[in-house]
Amino acid sequence: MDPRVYESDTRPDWCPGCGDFGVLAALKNALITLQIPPERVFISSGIGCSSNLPGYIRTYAHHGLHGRPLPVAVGVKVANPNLVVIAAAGDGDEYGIGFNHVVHTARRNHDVKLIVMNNEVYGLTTGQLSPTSKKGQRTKTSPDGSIIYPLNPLSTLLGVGATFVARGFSGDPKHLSMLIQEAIKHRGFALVDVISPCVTWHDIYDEVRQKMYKLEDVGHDPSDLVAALHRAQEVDKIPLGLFYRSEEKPTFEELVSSEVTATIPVESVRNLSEQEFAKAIEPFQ
Amino acid sequence: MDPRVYESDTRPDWCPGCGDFGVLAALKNALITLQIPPERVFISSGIGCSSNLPGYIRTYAHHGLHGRPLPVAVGVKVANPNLVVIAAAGDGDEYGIGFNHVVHTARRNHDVKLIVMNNEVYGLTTGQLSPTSKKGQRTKTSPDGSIIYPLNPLSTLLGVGATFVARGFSGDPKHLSMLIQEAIKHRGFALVDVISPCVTWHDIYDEVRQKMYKLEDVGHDPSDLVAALHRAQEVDKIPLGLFYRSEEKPTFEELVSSEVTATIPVESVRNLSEQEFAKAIEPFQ
Amino acid sequence: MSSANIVVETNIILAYKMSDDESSKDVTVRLGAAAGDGIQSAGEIVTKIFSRSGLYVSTYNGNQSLIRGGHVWFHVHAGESRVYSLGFGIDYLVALTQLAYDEHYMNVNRGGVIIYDSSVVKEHDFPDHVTKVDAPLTKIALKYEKRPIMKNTVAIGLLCGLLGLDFKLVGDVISEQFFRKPDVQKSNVEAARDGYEFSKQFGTLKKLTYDYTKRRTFMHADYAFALGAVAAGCRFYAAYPMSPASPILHWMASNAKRFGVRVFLGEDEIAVVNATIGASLAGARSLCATSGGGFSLMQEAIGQAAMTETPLVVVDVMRAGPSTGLPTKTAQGDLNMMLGISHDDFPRVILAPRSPEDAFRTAGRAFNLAEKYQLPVIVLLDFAIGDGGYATVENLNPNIPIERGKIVKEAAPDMHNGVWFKRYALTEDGVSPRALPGTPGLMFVAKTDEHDEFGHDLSDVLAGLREAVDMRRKQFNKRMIKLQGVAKEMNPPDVFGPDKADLTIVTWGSSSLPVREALERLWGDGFKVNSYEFYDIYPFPADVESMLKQASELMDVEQNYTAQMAKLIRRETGVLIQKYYLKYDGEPIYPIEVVKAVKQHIAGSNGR
Amino acid sequence: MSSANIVVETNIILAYKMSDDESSKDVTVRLGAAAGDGIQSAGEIVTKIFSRSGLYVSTYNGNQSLIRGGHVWFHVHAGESRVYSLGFGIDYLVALTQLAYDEHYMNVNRGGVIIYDSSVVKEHDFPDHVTKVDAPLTKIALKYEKRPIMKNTVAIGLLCGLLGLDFKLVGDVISEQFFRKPDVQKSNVEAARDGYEFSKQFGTLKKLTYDYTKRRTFMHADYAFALGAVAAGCRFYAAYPMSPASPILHWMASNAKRFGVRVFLGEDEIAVVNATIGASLAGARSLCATSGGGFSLMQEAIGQAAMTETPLVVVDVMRAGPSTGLPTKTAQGDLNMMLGISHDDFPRVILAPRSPEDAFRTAGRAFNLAEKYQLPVIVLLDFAIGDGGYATVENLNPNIPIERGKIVKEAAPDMHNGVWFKRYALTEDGVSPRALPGTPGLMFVAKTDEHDEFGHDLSDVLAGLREAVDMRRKQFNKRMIKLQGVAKEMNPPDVFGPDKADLTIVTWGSSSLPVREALERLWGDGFKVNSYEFYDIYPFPADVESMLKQASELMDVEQNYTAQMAKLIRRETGVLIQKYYLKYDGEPIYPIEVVKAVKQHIAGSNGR
Ligand SMILES: Cc1ncc(C[n+]2csc(CCOP(=O)(O)OP(=O)(O)O)c2C)c(N)n1
Ligand SMILES: Cc1ncc(C[n+]2csc(CCOP(=O)(O)OP(=O)(O)O)c2C)c(N)n1
Ligand code: SF4
Ligand code: SF4
Ligand SMILES: [Mg+2]
Ligand SMILES: [Mg+2]
Repeated sequence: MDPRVYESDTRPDWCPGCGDFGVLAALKNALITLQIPPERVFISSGIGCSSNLPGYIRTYAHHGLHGRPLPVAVGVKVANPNLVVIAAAGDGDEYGIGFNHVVHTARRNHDVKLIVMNNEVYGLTTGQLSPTSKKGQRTKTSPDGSIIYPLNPLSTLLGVGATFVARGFSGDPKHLSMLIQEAIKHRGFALVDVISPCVTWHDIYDEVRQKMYKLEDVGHDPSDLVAALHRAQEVDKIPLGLFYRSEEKPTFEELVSSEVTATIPVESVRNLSEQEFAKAIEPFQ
Repeated sequence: MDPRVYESDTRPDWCPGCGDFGVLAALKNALITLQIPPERVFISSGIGCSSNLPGYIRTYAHHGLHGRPLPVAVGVKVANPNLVVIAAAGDGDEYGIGFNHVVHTARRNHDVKLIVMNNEVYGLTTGQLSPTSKKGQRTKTSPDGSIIYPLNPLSTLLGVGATFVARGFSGDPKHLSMLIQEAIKHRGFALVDVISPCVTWHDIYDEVRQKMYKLEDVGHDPSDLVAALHRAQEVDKIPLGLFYRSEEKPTFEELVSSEVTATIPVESVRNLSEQEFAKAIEPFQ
Repeated sequence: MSSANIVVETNIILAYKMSDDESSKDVTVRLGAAAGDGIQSAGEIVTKIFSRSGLYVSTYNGNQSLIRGGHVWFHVHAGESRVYSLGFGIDYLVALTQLAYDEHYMNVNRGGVIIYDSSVVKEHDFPDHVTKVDAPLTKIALKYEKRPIMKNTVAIGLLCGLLGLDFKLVGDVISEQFFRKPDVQKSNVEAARDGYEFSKQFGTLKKLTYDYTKRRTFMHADYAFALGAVAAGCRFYAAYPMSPASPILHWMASNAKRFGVRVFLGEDEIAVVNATIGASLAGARSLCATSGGGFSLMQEAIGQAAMTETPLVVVDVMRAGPSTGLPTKTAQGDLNMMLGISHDDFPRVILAPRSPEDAFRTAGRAFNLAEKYQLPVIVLLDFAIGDGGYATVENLNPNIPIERGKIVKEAAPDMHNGVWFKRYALTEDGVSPRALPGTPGLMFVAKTDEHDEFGHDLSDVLAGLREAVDMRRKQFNKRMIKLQGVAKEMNPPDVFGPDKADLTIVTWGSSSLPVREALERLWGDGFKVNSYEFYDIYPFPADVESMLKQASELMDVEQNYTAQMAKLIRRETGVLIQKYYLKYDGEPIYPIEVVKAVKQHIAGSNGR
Repeated sequence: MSSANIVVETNIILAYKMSDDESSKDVTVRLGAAAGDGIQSAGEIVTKIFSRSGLYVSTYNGNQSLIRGGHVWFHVHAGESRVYSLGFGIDYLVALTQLAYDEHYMNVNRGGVIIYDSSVVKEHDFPDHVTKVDAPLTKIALKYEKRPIMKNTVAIGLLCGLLGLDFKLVGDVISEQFFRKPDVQKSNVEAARDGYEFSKQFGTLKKLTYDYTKRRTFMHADYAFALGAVAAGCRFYAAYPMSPASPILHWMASNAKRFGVRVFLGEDEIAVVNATIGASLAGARSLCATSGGGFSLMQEAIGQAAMTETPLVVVDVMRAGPSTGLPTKTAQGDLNMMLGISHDDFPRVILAPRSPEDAFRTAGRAFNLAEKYQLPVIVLLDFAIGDGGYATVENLNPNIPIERGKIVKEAAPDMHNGVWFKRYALTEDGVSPRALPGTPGLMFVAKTDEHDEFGHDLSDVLAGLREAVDMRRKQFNKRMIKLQGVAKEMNPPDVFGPDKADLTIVTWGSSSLPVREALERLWGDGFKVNSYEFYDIYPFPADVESMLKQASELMDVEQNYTAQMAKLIRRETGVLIQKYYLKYDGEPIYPIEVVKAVKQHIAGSNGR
């Protein structure tokens, strides 16, 4: 496959150095590596710096509302299970206003992949506290340092029973591409939390580089839920890699398709036949 | 205290045998046992059979919108920390449409107590699937049995880092009252999930009675998070009692009050003095 | 007419005795009991019996938001020719509880009948010229069951006996209704027969002529809309339960397999509408439904669909608000919301079917409009015709024309080299061809930010630059111009009654039905009145102004406090309606109320 | 006027040369650069310098939704007497980038000045009769810093020199602005001085008369509203960040401690508004703010506040939509949404301050109305006067009267025996006394279901029973009747200009300001025109109809596509406005556009 098929003529408007460049690169790389043609990819994003991503990679996409990438993605996937459906958005989008969708999409095990560009801040709205902002973090909304405990999305999603939980770093696009590939190959919902620093409002590149390590380097077993939880709750160090994966649960789309007469494709629109119709109104007589 | 102070002249309109009667009784008992005068209690509920509770116990209360008991409760508590603020609602309210509020209220450790009357069904709207409905459960929305995995609110909240997580049973109001008392005494957010069967749409009394056991009877240590998680994930048995408690984190209200000049009571409304005002407009000159 | 000033004191006008014409071609039955007594099921049995006797029906469900206790009632209006609404008064009252007697006895017509069991219900103030049928309903029921749950079956038998209906049909319908409970199937039929036998002691009471060869179809607008949607190719349905929209969900869930509908139960209404938009983008004809409170939550996403130009059909089955309000009661209070959905201006279509039949037809139209013009279409139903009222439907035509609008199936050859698809191409009619994901070479971003023809942002680096400002204006115009196309498809109100009249009632949606019955009565009384029934609401149909100005005098009848339709009419045409009959207490409009309002008005006073 | 038909092709009318009167008492400055160049800060410095020179200011921030790059500009209009809007054309253009030159050079007035650095910017088509100031801005900046970030400081010095301002003041303001960065404080002052010195070589250019003893206050409406709210006793503020409402949050967060405001950052706008309602119930004067998209999410809860009769003040700082739209651009597109918030009818108040000064005054009024009438009050600001535009404010009076309405502080003695408080007592004015949680003996349930006087449900066991239906109607009336009280406090539009005129411009909110400057120009040109400035929008003020009917001819000026205010006027008064100047491209209305529209109109053609 020509690696240029994903190129867009629109240049990212991110600040120079923004972590999201790394995510974009990793995503492109993952899709090309997996040899997925671009027309089979659907990216659903929200509102935020990170959510501007769709225009920079040439696939089908929806650049929608703050917090709602997942429900749109779910609708797309349920309607057309042949598509590779990816939701890509910020920590405000997914861990703040839209987190309930994350929980329920994970619980139902929809076959969509969620990439969260987590910069611990609301980038686009000029740097206010996000749900993952650390205690003590100074922003316009916390001039004396935040008093609020951050959300731990990974341990929460493990508590939910999500079937794939990983964390990457935009500063290591190769590793991130590998995680995204695994996520796409996973049968079911996958969360790839990406530490994607905001160089303008909350530059944590150095901190991350100091604290990070790879789970695969320490022999972490991604089928061990308790170990995954412990890793997810580390604060002094930042583990990267695949925390947890389980492929036991069928996906929502598999289950719903088995329910529905698969002979009627979702995009085919046709009238009911006279017989079908007559049968349908029978109970009303 | 006269135990009748909480009596209401409005009779519950729940179906005879509904689990929610037990919750009401346990709540009254807990408040009376703790000798809290009714005017100090604020109950915030949503919409559902369970959320009709406020009118049946004479306290200050808000019977609001489906899914929103917690944000209202948080507003009340932040404004007047002297009140005992309780949110009481259904599994649809709190684990479905309103679950994001649960996650974030827990994460910020607001000092409000959440009692969820979990009947694994949408009672008031005539028995559709709720987020805690079991796979295979037959309802009007799942005529052939549900294909959807239920949410485990306890393990999720443990993943969030909630500081108090318990489960009661409306069939054992004495035990439930004890849990509610502990929740009220707890410094911070507390979830009391209550199995409160819906005798009309999904009567699970017998099943619960067969499968339940008390955590205190098996020597569970509520300070052990991993043990709590394991207990929360049991499916063959139904553990009741206090899963987890930690009092290390200060509450949001403590933190925010320390931020605000405490000498200005929230309900006192007065103008700024000339000096205060002059100082306030200085930056704009 | 400042909204602060319209305070309309309606009276509950139920007490009347007027149907003393025993030969009239219609009959009204009211069954009253407590929740949990099975009155809904009893009402359905009666409705079915009538429908299989060749009668036209229209029913109303006076239910409450509780599962057991309280007081619920079921009203059936049946006629040899078309009936529309609740009819006049009660011909047959079946009062199973004291409350049922107390609440309804005074509304029984001269020549009517009250069926009750004096072992349970104490009669008082028994109306003159009404036949008293004190029947041992409980005693008979206890013959078959330990609990007297079966007493409504006995009452049905008795009622059908008095009405002179064939017992075979009664037995058949009861058997059918209980076919899932074989243990009680037979005993219920027996109990009904006992009631039927008991009726024989009464002389001639009001009866109709029956035609057992006709088997009419009846349904409420929720089912009719769902059926119409599926018949028009609906392949995705999403919902979060909410009365009175839930029957659509239940029907879809039960029929999903058969018709290939993917049913998605969202975690909230926001997920529901966004998933519907996603499915629509993916190419499915997609639908969601809710009631007012859920719709409030959907608003942001409806603006999104308008901006991304994604076809979307949303049904709002209105109930009495505001806020939680009266969840089991009816209203037409959501029109203003639909005119002001979400922030800033965007195109939308608002349709308000008047009846189940209308709802069936509207489903296909809604999809066609949504797909042809790529915008949100809102369908307003309400409890009175939705969950709450069955009506006979005739001539449902499953061959609904399917118009999907401009869809590009294949990319031009030069589209495969790194070019984006011009999803938002500027066109004369404002509609740009769309492509379905999966099609090679036609990639685009559906964009809620203001965008150029390719769907690229105008909101960031380009914002405010002269070219971007110009494109912004063009895209805004393009979106709004689509309404001109829609407007050509909007129907003016239907005129019910004579073309010329002394008084014209302006009404919309389901309120049209009680108005029809009122008009028929008024014509009989010699009044020259007609009505304009609005069902295509927005974009406001053309030529309405001249219709309104031709009318001698106008009176607005609708079910909300501020006369929302009248305000829209004034906004769009300048015509000020000065007479109103507004009802906002949650109860259905009774035809007699409209009759009285018209008579009072014609007598010179204000009919409110 | 069907909404489908209003398609207004506005032109971007920026290119004009008219201010060739060098002695005019005002001046306009436009600074243009890329995001990240510090143009906002430079604009603030210039604004401050003018304000401390005794001038009145009005500014506009032509920014973009991005952090670095693109093109952003800052416009300052300053005058010896009151200025309202952007003024006419550009007297001084500072073009730091090529794009800044390209976008703005053609709008520089005759007699104006273009400051640029030819080492960075290539001039072309240089306008006649404009002074060319090619200055080595970059070179000077590089003297002090390795990156040329300081070049706008140099430009400010240069600009102030040309304007004949005292350098001491310039230096002071720059020092202040950089007081948090002591390392660059001194060098910035030096750089400015170099620019100032460079200016000396140019002859007399347009200057004003300065009064350095006056230190005027300037702020935008977001800050002014926040300040007014706190001055009126606001004790709780909740928000979720959203441009252009975020400055309210930032100000509150920075000032929370000092003024005892509890600031709550919600997980979404639904949490925000519900928490605000909770805090209000608990007795705090409570506020939240957002922009259109966030407001869409708040709608359900606003219906709730109306139903529970909980005081609530919500600010919507409007931006250009629909949907995500143009987040950094201005519009007045949310009026329709406010007229139709959520489902079914409930009382609400809509206020639309015209300026920061107005916003300050409105804050106290909004709380008073919300508490006196126990209902939601919506305040509409917009980007143009909110986040986007500073203006001089005078005579802010912190002694805002505080009217909390009916609050019961103590229970009657008989209230302590198991009785609920009659929270929803039926009263003549519709307002029932409320009690604050914590007060012994006054317990009640704030109820979104329809309820009786005690707040008990009418929606379940009682629904549909005659007494309950009656109480439902009474409670509905009670809620709506409150609007009659509010209506008495609503102000009719202010008339700007002569009482009698050949043409009256109807406008509202912030659009009033460019209209004022247009009118002043038109008067100078001999036109007899005035304007009606609406700021109390709903309940619609009384007597407007007669005002409108007195006007010779009406022209509507507002910033949305469908002429929402004109539609409201027609809905409420029947008056059809037939001339429009509607702008919906996100850019502010320039006074010259209104001047042209009026002239075209008076010359006979349609001014759109
Ligand atoms: C309903 C709604 N509320 C608020 C906003 C304003 N808003 C835009 S982006 C954003 C947050 C962005 O933060 P995040 O999701 O973390 O993305 P980032 O910019 O950091 O990549 C917010 C609050 C919005 N667009 N819609
Ligand atoms: C926004 C909104 N959506 C839907 C509803 C309809 N509704 C009322 S109660 C309810 C669910 C009730 O279930 P649950 O919360 O579990 O309470 P239960 O009745 O089982 O006690 C729903 C969906 C509503 N009132 N508001
Ligand atoms: S503000 Fe932060 S998140 Fe946004 S583009 Fe710049 S660096 Fe990236
Ligand atoms: S329907 Fe179920 S939850 Fe509701 S009152 Fe009856 S038993 Fe309780
Ligand atoms: Mg972020
Ligand atoms: Mg439930």
